[in-house]
Amino acid sequence: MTLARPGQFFHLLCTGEMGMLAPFFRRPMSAYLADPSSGRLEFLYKVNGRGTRALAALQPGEELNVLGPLGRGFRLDPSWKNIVVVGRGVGLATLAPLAEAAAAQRIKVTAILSARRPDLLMSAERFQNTGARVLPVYDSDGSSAPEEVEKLLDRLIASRLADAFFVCGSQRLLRLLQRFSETHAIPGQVALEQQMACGLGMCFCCVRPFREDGKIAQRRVCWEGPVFNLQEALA
Amino acid sequence: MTLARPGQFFHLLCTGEMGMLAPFFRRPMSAYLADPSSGRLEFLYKVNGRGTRALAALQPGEELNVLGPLGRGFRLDPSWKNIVVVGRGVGLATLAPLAEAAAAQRIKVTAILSARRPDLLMSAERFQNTGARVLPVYDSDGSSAPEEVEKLLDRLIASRLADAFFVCGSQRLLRLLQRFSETHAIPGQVALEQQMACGLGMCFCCVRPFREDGKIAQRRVCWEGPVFNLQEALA
Amino acid sequence: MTSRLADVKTDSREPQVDLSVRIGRLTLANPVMPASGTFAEGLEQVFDFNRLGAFVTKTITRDYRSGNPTPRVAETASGMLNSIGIPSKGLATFLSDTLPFYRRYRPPLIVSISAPTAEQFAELARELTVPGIAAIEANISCPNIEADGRAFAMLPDSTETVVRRLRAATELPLWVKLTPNTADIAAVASAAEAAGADALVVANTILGMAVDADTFRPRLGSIMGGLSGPAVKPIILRMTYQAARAVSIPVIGCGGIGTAEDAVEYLLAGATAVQVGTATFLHPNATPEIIDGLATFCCRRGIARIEDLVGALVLDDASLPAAAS
Amino acid sequence: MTSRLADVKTDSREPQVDLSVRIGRLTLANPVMPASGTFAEGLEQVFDFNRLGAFVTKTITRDYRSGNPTPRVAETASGMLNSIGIPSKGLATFLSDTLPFYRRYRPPLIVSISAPTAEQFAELARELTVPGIAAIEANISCPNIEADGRAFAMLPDSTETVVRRLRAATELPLWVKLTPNTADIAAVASAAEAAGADALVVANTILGMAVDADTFRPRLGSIMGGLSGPAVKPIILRMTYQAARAVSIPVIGCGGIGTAEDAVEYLLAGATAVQVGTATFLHPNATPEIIDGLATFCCRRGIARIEDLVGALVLDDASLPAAAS
Ligand SMILES: Cc1cc2nc3c(=O)[nH]c(=O)nc-3n(C[C@H](O)[C@H](O)[C@H](O)COP(=O)(O)OP(=O)(O)OC[C@H]3O[C@@H](n4cnc5c(N)ncnc54)[C@H](O)[C@@H]3O)c2cc1C
Ligand SMILES: Cc1cc2nc3c(=O)[nH]c(=O)nc-3n(C[C@H](O)[C@H](O)[C@H](O)COP(=O)(O)OP(=O)(O)OC[C@H]3O[C@@H](n4cnc5c(N)ncnc54)[C@H](O)[C@@H]3O)c2cc1C
Ligand SMILES: Cc1cc2nc3c(=O)[nH]c(=O)nc-3n(C[C@H](O)[C@H](O)[C@H](O)COP(=O)(O)O)c2cc1C
Ligand SMILES: Cc1cc2nc3c(=O)[nH]c(=O)nc-3n(C[C@H](O)[C@H](O)[C@H](O)COP(=O)(O)O)c2cc1C
Ligand code: FES
Ligand code: FES
Repeated sequence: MTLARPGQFFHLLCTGEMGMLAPFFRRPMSAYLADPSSGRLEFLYKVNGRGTRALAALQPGEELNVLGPLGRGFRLDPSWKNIVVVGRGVGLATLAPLAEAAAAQRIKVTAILSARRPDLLMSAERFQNTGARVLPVYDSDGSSAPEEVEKLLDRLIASRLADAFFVCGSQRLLRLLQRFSETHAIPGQVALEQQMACGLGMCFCCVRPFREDGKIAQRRVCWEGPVFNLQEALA
Repeated sequence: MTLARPGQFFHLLCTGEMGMLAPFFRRPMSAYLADPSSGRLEFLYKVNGRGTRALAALQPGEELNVLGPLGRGFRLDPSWKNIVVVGRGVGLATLAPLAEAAAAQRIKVTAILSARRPDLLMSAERFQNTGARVLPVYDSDGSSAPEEVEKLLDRLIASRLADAFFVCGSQRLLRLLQRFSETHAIPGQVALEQQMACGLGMCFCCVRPFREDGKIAQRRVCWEGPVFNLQEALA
Repeated sequence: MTSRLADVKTDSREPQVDLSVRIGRLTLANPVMPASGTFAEGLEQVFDFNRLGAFVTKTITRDYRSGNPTPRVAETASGMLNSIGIPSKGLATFLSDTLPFYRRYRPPLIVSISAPTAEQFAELARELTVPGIAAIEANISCPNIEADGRAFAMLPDSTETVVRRLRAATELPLWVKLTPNTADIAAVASAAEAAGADALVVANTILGMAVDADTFRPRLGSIMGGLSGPAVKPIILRMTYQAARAVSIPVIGCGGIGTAEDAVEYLLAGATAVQVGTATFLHPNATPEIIDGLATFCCRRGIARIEDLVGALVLDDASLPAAAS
Repeated sequence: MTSRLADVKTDSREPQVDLSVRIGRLTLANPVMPASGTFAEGLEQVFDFNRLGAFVTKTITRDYRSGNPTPRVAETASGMLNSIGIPSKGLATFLSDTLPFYRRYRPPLIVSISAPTAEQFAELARELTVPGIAAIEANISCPNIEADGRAFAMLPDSTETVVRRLRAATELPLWVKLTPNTADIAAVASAAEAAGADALVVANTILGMAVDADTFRPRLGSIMGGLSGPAVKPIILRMTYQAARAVSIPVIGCGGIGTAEDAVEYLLAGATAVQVGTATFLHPNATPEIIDGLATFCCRRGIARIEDLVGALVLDDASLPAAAS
């Protein structure tokens, strides 16, 4: 039994703020750690608005109503030997469990982790512990610039370390990876975000546009995703 | 400076229940103790519905938004030497500060405190500490029956211990005291309750009917009261 | 931490009371069903579908529709705005894929439909008059943003026209879902009854709007949308009461219902059954919990048949209507 | 513990920005005023009345009225129902007692009036055309429970009739307060403008109801009452937007405003000023806090004149109206 597969999410009822049925909606969060043996579930999140503020105000021992695991996570093809994981910001929370799953399947991971500054880089250690090769890139020293990341990717592809791409947390990186994926015919997956009410495919509020047989189709991030084919996503 | 005069109340914002702007209204509560020297304010309340449940859930150190003191409290005529205070249930919370104020003005207090059972009698000690003579009456032994209370009152009146009546917490006692007040031409005051939204005389939701020049007039419990002339209240 | 997904399937107890209600010639095992557009196959993970009083589908249209621009929802105080825009896979997909799915379950299937004209409404109802469909719910109430929020159900006349056409088009029980964006729900309800509706659903969402004070933009991609959730309960409960007094066909209450107590309030006000919408987004098993809660409520209050609650509001002489604030 | 009564008088800072707004020929020092019926002399204990954009009195009637039976209010999700019923001491007491009280302060006094007929409305307006009164607010919007919630402002026709009579009766600026219990706020707004209104107040309370599931009784003594508070904000904000688009006179928004951010949303949607009602019951100094908050907001965003926010909603091509759910 797994508590959640990498890329799956939980829908959190964070009605914490005093005096309001507020925030009204649940908040979607990737399972950062879901350990079936201990029953432990961890989330890594950035405090943003009311929902995440309410989460941050929770005291140890308080209850949190979570719904999940939900959605379709990352898929690892047994034929892949080496994958490249590219993430930025809290997108790394979504990708970290993937690195562990890959390691468990003896797939080698190169993780390009992007952040504004070295001190803002998240989860690098967790990637390292899986045996992944971590390539941190930063805005502060210019190493996260598209042309620099492109160089990294070129090298990885040349070294045959890129059987598949996985990306999360940055529109710019998504577009960049889509281009590489297309040019080099390397498959890929992207974990996307969209505002969610139900999280169970009922309300159709979480749609995003995708390429489908030359047309544009709306797919629900909570139900058909949050992980989608890299090529099909419209960045 | 006084923090609150006996009979005045505070309006408490008890939006405690998780996940709702609930309860929406403030809740009125008599100041059970208002000590200006220490700045200490105490409420004595019965857990009833959502508002009082939220109050009861407050942890030491948590903040409570209170508005007040509000309303017109009890008035003590300097010519009175002996007063009779009659209360039941949490009505005693409203009357206890009156006993202290009377003692400070060297007015002797007899307190008829009514309860279902001896173990449910509240604040008797506090009345005793003011030097008041406490006459507890109970449903369980029949001593709280109207005819028994009437006997007590007859005796107090005969002993000239009843220059004025003060009542709170029971419609039945209110009617009884009104009768005695009328028959014996003894003045009196009653502290009344009514649902309140604003507590400041703005919304007119807290009205109750009163006798006024042979007609019935609606008065606001929060603004013209909560303490009213015993004779004018329509029980 | 509690995962509802994990622990609710076990929560199905047999009620001691008769929870069944009649809606015209249909008898429902209990008066609780999902509201259109707030239910989908995904909920199968959460509770046993056979517990429902009925299924009500998302509104379908004849042809494929992609729906409105995002953002499609916004949070409000005790409520939500939506401008989903009735995305629909169209009739063909409904008949080939969705219908067979629901036929695996016991509860009757109510199919919600919408169309831009009375004639097309009738046509769609005709095409849906097939085995496996227990009733048609005509969503003539949906705030049509193209007409600045106007819809058939805003006026008695247009209501009567479309319901007559629908009535002539199908033998199936015909439920008509009204809009709260009308000045006179009783008149619209009477018009629908006169035109042959078997039941009324009161009501769809209330047209609303939200603005982002940071970006100066509307919070919804299509500016306005429908308000639902606990915030609207007092309004829709009032309309349910007014509609139920005006007609003799059953009224199904729908607006802000999230607990058994909410459902009881609607029944007392005159609803024969209730639909649960937004609550399911926050608590996916709200519907079965309401059913359990109703059984418990009836047991505790010694009510043998839930239909005894319908319209059982107690009015005394003191509460005669007078002028309000 | 915090006692607002004790600490708010000190909280009055001078704004750096121009908060003044023009409502017809009246200029208000700022766009924030109390809503009728949610303000009284008692608030003097809480904040400095001279800070207000204007005073708006509780609706007065010509003769004494005692109001509705209790309970007169009920709590709902993020809102309240009231059926106070316009208790009024009558015109004479207003002129002799209330008017002199307000003349001690700087903000203009707007007197809200109500009457059962158009003629009596006009008569009352005439009698109130006296020094010290800056404008009349005609409450033609109050849910009249005798007519099952109907009121003048429910239809354009009756609105036009009563506003014309009022216009002929007084030289004073005439504000007309609309009801949200209408199907077409834009049409009613246009009718009021055509008949000579100087400004519109959008809106009064929404007719609602609450039932006590324990006692099976309505929670209000008069069964139905008006819903107000945060719950109604999305609905009234939408109506403000629709009304402001339909007319060229100023629209004053009123519904669920409790914070400066709420006020900004109304201004962006087209309101020139706002009224604060229910929020004052929960936080007596909500109004001065909103004024302070607006000044802070404008400073932070580099807005020199608050009137620049009026109708400044940003719409892009993607947010063109389309069909809603
Ligand atoms: C599948 C999925 C997984 C996610 N995993 C993570 C994670 O592991 N760590 C993390 O920090 N964040 C994650 N997010 C983003 C997270 O959901 C938002 O940060 C959060 O909803 C913001 O809520 P708020 O109340 O703080 O912000 P507000 O701005 O107050 O939210 C207002 C509304 O917008 C929605 N919203 C705002 N930002 C986002 C967003 N980026 N994505 C979706 N909805 C949004 C909110 O849910 C809410 O409905 C994930 C999003 C999705 C869809
Ligand atoms: C001036 C005044 C002083 C009071 N002093 C005390 C006191 O010292 N100790 C104490 O225990 N109680 C006191 N009460 C009663 C107290 O206000 C109610 O018990 C309380 O409001 C109940 O709230 P709830 O949410 O628990 O009940 P709910 O039943 O959920 O309340 C629903 C609504 O009814 C109102 N309500 C219910 N009961 C009463 C009541 N008896 N009086 C007024 N409104 C009511 C609530 O305020 C609320 O608006 C006083 C009431 C007034 C008017
Ligand atoms: C996201 C969403 C989608 C909806 N879609 C439909 C729909 O397709 N057809 C319809 O008749 N009503 C639709 N509704 C309205 C609901 O069926 C219901 O009438 C309304 O939400 C009020 O009930 P509630 O307060 O319980 O949600 C939708 C509501 C929501 C929130
Ligand atoms: C208790 C109460 C009394 C009211 N009395 C009046 C009134 O006398 N005249 C009037 O025009 N509106 C009256 N209203 C309506 C308010 O002025 C306002 O239009 C409404 O409450 C919506 O604003 P809010 O959500 O800020 O409260 C009253 C509202 C409440 C809650
Ligand atoms: S969040 Fe409801 S369909 Fe995705
Ligand atoms: S509670 Fe508002 S007037 Fe008394």
